[in-house]
Amino acid sequence: MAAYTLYVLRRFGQFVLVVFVGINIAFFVTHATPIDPITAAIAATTRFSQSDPQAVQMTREALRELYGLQGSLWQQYVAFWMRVAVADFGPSLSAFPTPVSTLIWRALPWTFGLLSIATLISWGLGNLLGGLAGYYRRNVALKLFGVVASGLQPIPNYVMAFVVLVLFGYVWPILPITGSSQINLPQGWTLAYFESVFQHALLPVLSLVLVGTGAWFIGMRALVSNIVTEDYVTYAELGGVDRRRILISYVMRNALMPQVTGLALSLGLIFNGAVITEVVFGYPGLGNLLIRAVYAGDYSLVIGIASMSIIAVAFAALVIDLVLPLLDPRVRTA
Amino acid sequence: MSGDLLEAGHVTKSFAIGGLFGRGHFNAVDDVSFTVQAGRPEILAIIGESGSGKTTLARMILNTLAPTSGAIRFRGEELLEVRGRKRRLDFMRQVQPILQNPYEAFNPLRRVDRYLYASAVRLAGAQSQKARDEAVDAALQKVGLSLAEVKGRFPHELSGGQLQRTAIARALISSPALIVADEPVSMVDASLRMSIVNLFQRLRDELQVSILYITHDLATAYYISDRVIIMQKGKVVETGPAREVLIHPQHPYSILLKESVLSPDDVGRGRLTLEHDGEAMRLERIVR
Amino acid sequence: MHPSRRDNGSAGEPRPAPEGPPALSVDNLRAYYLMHYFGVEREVRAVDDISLVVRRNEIYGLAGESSCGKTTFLKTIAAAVRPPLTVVAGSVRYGFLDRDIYALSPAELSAIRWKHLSYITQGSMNVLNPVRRVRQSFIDFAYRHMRLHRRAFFAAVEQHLRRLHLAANVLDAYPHELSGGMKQRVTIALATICRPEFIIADEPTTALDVVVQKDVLAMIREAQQQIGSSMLFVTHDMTVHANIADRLGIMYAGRLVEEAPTAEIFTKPMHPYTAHLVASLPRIGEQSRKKSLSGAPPNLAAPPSGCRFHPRCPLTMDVCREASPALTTLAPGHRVACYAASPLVKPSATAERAAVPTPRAEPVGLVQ
Amino acid sequence: MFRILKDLLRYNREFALGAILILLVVAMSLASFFSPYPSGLQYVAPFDVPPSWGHPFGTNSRGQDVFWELTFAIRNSLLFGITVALLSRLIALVVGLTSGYIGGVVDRILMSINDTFVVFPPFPILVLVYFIFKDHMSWALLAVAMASLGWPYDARLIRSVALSLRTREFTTQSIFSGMSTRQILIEEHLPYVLPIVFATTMNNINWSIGLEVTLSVIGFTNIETPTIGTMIYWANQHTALVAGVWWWIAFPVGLVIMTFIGLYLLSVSMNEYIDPRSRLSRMGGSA
Repeated sequence: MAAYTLYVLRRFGQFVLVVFVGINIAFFVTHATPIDPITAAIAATTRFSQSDPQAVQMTREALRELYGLQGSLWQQYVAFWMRVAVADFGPSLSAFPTPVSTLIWRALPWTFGLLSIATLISWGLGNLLGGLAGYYRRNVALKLFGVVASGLQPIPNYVMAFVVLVLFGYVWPILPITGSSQINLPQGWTLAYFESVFQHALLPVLSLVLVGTGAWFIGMRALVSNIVTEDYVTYAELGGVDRRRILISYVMRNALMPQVTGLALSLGLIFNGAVITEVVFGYPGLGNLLIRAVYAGDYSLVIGIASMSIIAVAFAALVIDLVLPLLDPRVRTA
Repeated sequence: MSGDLLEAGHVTKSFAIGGLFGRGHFNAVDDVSFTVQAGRPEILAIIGESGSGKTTLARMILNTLAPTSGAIRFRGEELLEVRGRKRRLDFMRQVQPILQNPYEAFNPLRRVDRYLYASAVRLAGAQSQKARDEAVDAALQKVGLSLAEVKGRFPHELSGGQLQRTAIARALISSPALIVADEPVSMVDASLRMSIVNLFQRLRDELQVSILYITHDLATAYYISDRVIIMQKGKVVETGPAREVLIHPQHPYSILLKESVLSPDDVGRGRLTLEHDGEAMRLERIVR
Repeated sequence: MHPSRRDNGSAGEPRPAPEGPPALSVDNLRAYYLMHYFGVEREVRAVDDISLVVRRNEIYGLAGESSCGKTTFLKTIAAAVRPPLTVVAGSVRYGFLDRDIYALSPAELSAIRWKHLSYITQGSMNVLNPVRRVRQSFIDFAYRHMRLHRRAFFAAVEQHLRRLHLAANVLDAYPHELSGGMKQRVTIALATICRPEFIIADEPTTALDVVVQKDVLAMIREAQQQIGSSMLFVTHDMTVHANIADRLGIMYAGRLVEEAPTAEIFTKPMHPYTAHLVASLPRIGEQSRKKSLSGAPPNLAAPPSGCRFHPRCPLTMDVCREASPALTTLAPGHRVACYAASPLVKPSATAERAAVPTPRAEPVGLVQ
Repeated sequence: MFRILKDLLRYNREFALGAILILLVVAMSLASFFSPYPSGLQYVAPFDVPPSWGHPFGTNSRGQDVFWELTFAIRNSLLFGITVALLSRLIALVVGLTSGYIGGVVDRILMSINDTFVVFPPFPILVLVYFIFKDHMSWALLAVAMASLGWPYDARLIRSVALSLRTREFTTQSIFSGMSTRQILIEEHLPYVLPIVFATTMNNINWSIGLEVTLSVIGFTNIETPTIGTMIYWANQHTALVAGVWWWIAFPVGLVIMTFIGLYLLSVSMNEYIDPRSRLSRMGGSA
């Protein structure tokens, strides 16, 4: 188990590196540019009204403190890290005085729910059908599915979400196309509320699954068609081992590890797809919050979401990577 | 300059091991020393099973891998000091490899003759088209081929034996003093094998080339080599004249190795019996 | 229970004549690879008209160089044919079956696998599922045939392992925890646990080190004797054949060119190709110069006319270029396909033809 | 190279279909040079005319002919995708090849950086960039930002190929034939790396066009430059679907989906073609 501890440490080091580089990017994109966010913010608020220069100056000072933009670049850098470390990005400007972190925590469960359900479905479905398609190469239904999946897979999330929205919103309006639940329904542990949440989640999940399944399906099919030529599969077939047993314990089981690794590597893209889909369907997750923050010129909120996104995705990838070795006896005992 | 063509002094190479988890070190080659004299061409066989470190040793002699400690000297010059394009080319002029798998030794997407011409130009200094053709053809003639047979061919258009002989011809273009052949016949078919092995003898006798013949096969080693080195787990366990060592091995491992070799002369004698004290050994090997 | 055999070699002592049908008889088998890649169509005649018989209780060795069709031949007799490989003609009959193996339904085929017909294969390093313990492999392969309860089944497995001098704790190991030789031993135990009538062994020792190889060969021999099965043993290594095979068939370019008791192949080879293979074997203690053969094995997509060996043969005659020689019995148990070996050898009709009955119960070779 | 294309066109249905789709898309973008209207100009055509002979794809609520506007849009989108793909290929090739050939510590450091970039979600970062630059956000800046996020997956792929090529025996043969490192990389190894680079380029163009569409539709790019994304943006601004001007949305979306599928098919068929097993069989190697 000492080896596993060492692995955990190394993998954790990678996580720290991701967070470090990510936060640095966020910092330098915002600080090392000639554009001053405060001037921009003031320009936005004073666009439509004449303002007292003194008031503007006071606002300027207040914003400077609020955004942590006092002192030298180095002091700002340290201040920035302090904020990230305690996940406190100050109050949001657009929803003043609600802290940015509160807004993020409120949105995060929606994003997490949408992303994890859609990923579980598309990963599971794609791998299951892809595995079957790789093993039963002549099955017509599976072949057909492959063609459809290949056609859907390269379409970007936004376009797919948009097409789904048009189809179910305008052409055949049977499902709610925006929000996370019926607006007037009180939140709570009621059946009606859950039903509404379920209905509202259907289209975003559907559009994510339509795009996501294809990639896993194709990857798994290719993987399985390689695995079926492995000696241990050929040998089991020669040995008359039960076909279903071969499919499950020999073929699928050995394809599992690369596909889980693939999941960890694709988390960034999956997250991307989820937030974009949220934007289309007005789903109250991080994506939507981010867009609204941009429209409202809410500096702290934008930085907070960008930073927390990086950390959240890196953390999820870390968790998957730490579970991975437990699936493989070769690394487990090595 | 000393009289040694090649001198390996206390050469050790250690590798880090461990994949996803952990790290450790093991010595692939462990304190190996030997010399090959200049002016007295010989075939020196380095014999070992998989994991004996023989291939690692070959790579260090070819200067594609640096030893962790110890030194390898070629004509008195330490290989670590062979740096820079010019000195490397000088070294390659004199030391050439023969690789294991003739089908892998040439890029399948490229014509075979390109390697011959490159050697003629870069190593043998042939400038004109005519000089190049002559140098290449001369080398091919030495291995029983001709330029006409090889020119413009892709690797898949030649047989394994032809490819291996082409590879040997390429190595000969710069008239090297030493050839390092790593398992040169293990992937060659039985009916072609002896033509390659016999060729090595001719290279030694007629072209005065010394050959390091790296192999796991004691029978061919006995057939062609003058001296042998037997390696086990990175260490040299026995060395000496081929006849002496292979007929009367002294070290327990050499004895075991020799006794394990199957012989065609045993046909019908029923010598293939199981040693029933082998059980202990099998149990021990269950878990590494 | 099958009778256990007394000797290992085939030469010298006469053995009791085999009773009943042979363990395997292959008649005029042809199997081709029919391929088209990006518009290039090719027909590779990897197995071209092979007839042979494996007797009960014997190890029949099949020798040949790379891509001479020996692995394809194994696939065909194991009914493991998959496109582009296609069986074009011929029959494969086992002693334990009343029909051609290609007449079986997939379910029937699955029912005989491992119980009657098992395999020890080339990729010894990788035939065991890396994510399953050895114990589970035994369940997957053998449990359904043994008709025992779990507990009794494992008792039987452990007893079998003990007979083959393996410790029972290998059952709890994963394949990667075993050394190469150990894996091959486990595979042998796995292949013999159901006491199959016929075992197909494809280069089972090629990937092993010298020291381990001998031990593994001895184990194969011992297991085969213990359970009294018949075996087709394929390897390119003539010295291995010398030590394990009772009879030996030599393949060249998709055809069987010679067949005889092993000792006779080594002492009195009749086909020039066999003669070369035997003569070129290096031996420790011998440094006399070995001759080499010119040329290279032919490309099976475009084999030479007539006898496929003629372009490399030192004894080529005109007839060799025109028609391929039939495999002819020239001495008891000794078949050769070479005009130079004897005037008795006649051309075989190369085109498709009615099956020529092959001698099924030849007298056992009596070799001086 | 020419023969490869011919072979692929003749014997690979996916490649042929992909090539046809992409040819159509390219023809469409080239048509922009013959447009009767200058790019982006408004009020040059009647409003909201459904598809007809005069206006095959109809006209929109900004007084533009959808067909000719689309030719500019697809041209700009393609150019953008190609720019990002080329830039990120440059990074991927440099990182992948260096890592693969040099190995050791350099490899470990580069792959560590690579694995870091792999998990970054590009969208929030690009939005952050837009948020800071706002009106200063240019086409080129966006391309650079996206290129610096779009390389790591492919760098890893190229590295693994480079790594395996380095240990191939023919590499040793080339070294000892006296070939220079540059010669070995370019003449011996590039033929193996190039098809992979081609396949990933197609995928990367897809990725960048998709992301550009996404950002544009939200309005986070320069919305005055016609691209597929900004076309949809303006259509949304004029609530085209509610107004029943479906052709304003349907044609851009249809065209961009055609592009995605076409590029994807090219990439897939190329992947199949470079599979060494099928390549060797094609060359008539041993069975």
